[in-house]
Amino acid sequence: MKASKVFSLLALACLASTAVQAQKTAIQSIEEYRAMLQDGNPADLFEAKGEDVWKQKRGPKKASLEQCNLGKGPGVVKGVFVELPRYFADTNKVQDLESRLLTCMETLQGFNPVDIAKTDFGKGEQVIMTALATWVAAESKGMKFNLSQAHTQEKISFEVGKRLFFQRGGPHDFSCASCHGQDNTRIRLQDLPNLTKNPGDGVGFAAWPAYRVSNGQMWGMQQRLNDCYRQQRFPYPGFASEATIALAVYLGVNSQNSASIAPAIKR
Amino acid sequence: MQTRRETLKHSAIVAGLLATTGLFPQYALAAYNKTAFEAKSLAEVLKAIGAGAPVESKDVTIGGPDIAENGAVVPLTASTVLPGAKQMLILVEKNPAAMIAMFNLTDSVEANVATRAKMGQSSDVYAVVIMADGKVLFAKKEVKVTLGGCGG
Amino acid sequence: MADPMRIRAQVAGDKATVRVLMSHEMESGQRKDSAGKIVPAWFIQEVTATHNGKPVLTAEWGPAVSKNPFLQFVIKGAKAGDKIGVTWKDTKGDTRTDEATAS
Amino acid sequence: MKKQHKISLALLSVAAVLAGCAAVPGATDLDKLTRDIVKASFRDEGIVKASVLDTDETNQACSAADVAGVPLDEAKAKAIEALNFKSIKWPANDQFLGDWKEGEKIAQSGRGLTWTDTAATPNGGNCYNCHQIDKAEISYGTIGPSLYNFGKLRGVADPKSPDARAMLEYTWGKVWNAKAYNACSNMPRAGHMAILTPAQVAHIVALLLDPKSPVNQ
Repeated sequence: MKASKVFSLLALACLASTAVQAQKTAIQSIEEYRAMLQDGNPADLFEAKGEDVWKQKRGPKKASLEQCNLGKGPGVVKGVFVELPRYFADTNKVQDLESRLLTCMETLQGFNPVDIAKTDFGKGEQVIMTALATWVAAESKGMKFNLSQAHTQEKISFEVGKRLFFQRGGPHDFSCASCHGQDNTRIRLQDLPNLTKNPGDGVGFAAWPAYRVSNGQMWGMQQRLNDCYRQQRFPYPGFASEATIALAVYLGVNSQNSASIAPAIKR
Repeated sequence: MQTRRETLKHSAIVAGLLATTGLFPQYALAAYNKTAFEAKSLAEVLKAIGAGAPVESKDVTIGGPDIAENGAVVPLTASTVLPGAKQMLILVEKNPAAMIAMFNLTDSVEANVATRAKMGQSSDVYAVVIMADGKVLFAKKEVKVTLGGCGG
Repeated sequence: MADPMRIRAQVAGDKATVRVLMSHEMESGQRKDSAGKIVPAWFIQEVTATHNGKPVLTAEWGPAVSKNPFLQFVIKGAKAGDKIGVTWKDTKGDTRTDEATAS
Repeated sequence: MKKQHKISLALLSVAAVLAGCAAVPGATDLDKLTRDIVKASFRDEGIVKASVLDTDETNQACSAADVAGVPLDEAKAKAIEALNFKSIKWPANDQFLGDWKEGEKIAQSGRGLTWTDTAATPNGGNCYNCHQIDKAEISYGTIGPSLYNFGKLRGVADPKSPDARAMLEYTWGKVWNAKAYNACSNMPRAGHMAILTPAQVAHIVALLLDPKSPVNQ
């Protein structure tokens, strides 16, 4: 009894001097934890499903997506992810991966894009959408981002995306920049990339789609942005809406020359 | 390197084979030990599977993170260097039910298995090895579970 | 029907390290849905692994194995080209078998 | 539904006109286009109304400064701070100090006001997301400065003493409306925007200033 009291007094005395060290150790431990999860990323399951669904004849037109043009010509999948979002002449719009897949599901397979856009994440055709996005992204793993800014619409999207990134609002006055506007900060123990400039290989835009271990869900970039806005206490951004696509252009252009690690595994 | 497509094709064939030979049902476990998976402690689990008293051993290793960023997925490894391991258990002491998984080994596999567990809170985790001679050895370590980010 | 597993079997020397990912909700029976109702337990209970058709490992799992489960084990006396099979069965009686070739 | 369709058509034609130009439009047009896109892209969900984006002068000025990459000029910053300071509601009957134990719970919680929360969800302060507070909590953010020893470092031995009055008022004011002291602070205006009730703000003030609070150990 006495001994333990002495010990706890000693422990208290030591606490102040060791606290800094303990904090560092906690961060190292979290790093170790993340490393342990790298081997065996459940995103593999969604990637396999996406490849399978790409080739399946589906929808009212009973067609596959094998002729889908994601920017490098019909059926080309490798390398498209790191050039999206980009301008497409046939729709006269700047589109990200998911909104472009939606266009292909409409034109090739006969699905109603409005219905799919309205479907909750993780339900019905949105499950297919996420699997497709996961597979398409995986086909560009290790490649460097290289978004075009040649078309006027692509430049406009970037400028709008930048304004959205810094837009403060909602009850908390948050903007994307509140958390992602400075170097070397964290929320709780999560490191926050500075997305106003190039955050580096496999960070931020270059990591999604990703498997979230906290809820066991696979998320595409649209869902990632949607949940950022939820936590910002913003209203709900429509799936494949112009706002989310413009924001993706801003993030993607900032990631120029960074290597994609998607699909990643995240907390 | 095998493609996914081939894996899928193989799976169908294997599933068919197993069905026709009746291999899987025949080999299926005698009965799922419901009592063991509802037990609240290491002692109760061992009682439910008819094992004796456990002894802490340096020859058994429990692998896992010191801190898990998220309790939903905690990678845990159980292994031993001793020959003659028959069963290996992975437990999380403070979960609603302590036992996560029970592995029945054969001579064809190493006494080294890994899986991932859900943890409701920080807790001691155990690797338990039941030897062919009935000895029950264990190792334990603490895993801290931290909170997530914003939005609760 | 459940989605396929992903099985990787890597040979080093005379051993094969097998890593398996399974597509499963692994509902613990502890979780509440948005309406506050308990979501009933639904999880993989039994796992069997085979090496060239011969069972080498079985496992019993509880509901606290993580969603989309990961399993790793090491087969002795394995070489490239060997067939590694895995079968699971869940609490609803659903089952799934997949196979990979060691490389 | 029909209305929404019309809006996006209108946007398309604006975009088409813009695309026809050789150059990207000027900042004023881009600001307008962004506002239109926000209107067309965000909708009500759960307890969150799209109107929460119709934000005040403070946010508008700070957002514009962020986009430009140039901080607000001093006069404008001072004016915004004065505007926010004027809006601070001081506690009734001088009840600045609540219970630090309750304050710790509020500081820990990040709940409330998202579209997955209900109106019944008690709002948290989100404090640990950005600040170190009690040293025992290792999971803290670093967007804001460490608040460990907040009262102690400021020489507050008894927060009810006249000596501590200025610090007591500052702490309340800062939690109530951070923009009263730093125009474009990243910190939410917890009292001003009704994220926290006056009673909750008092608990946070106690967490920071009470000599018995773990913050000041």
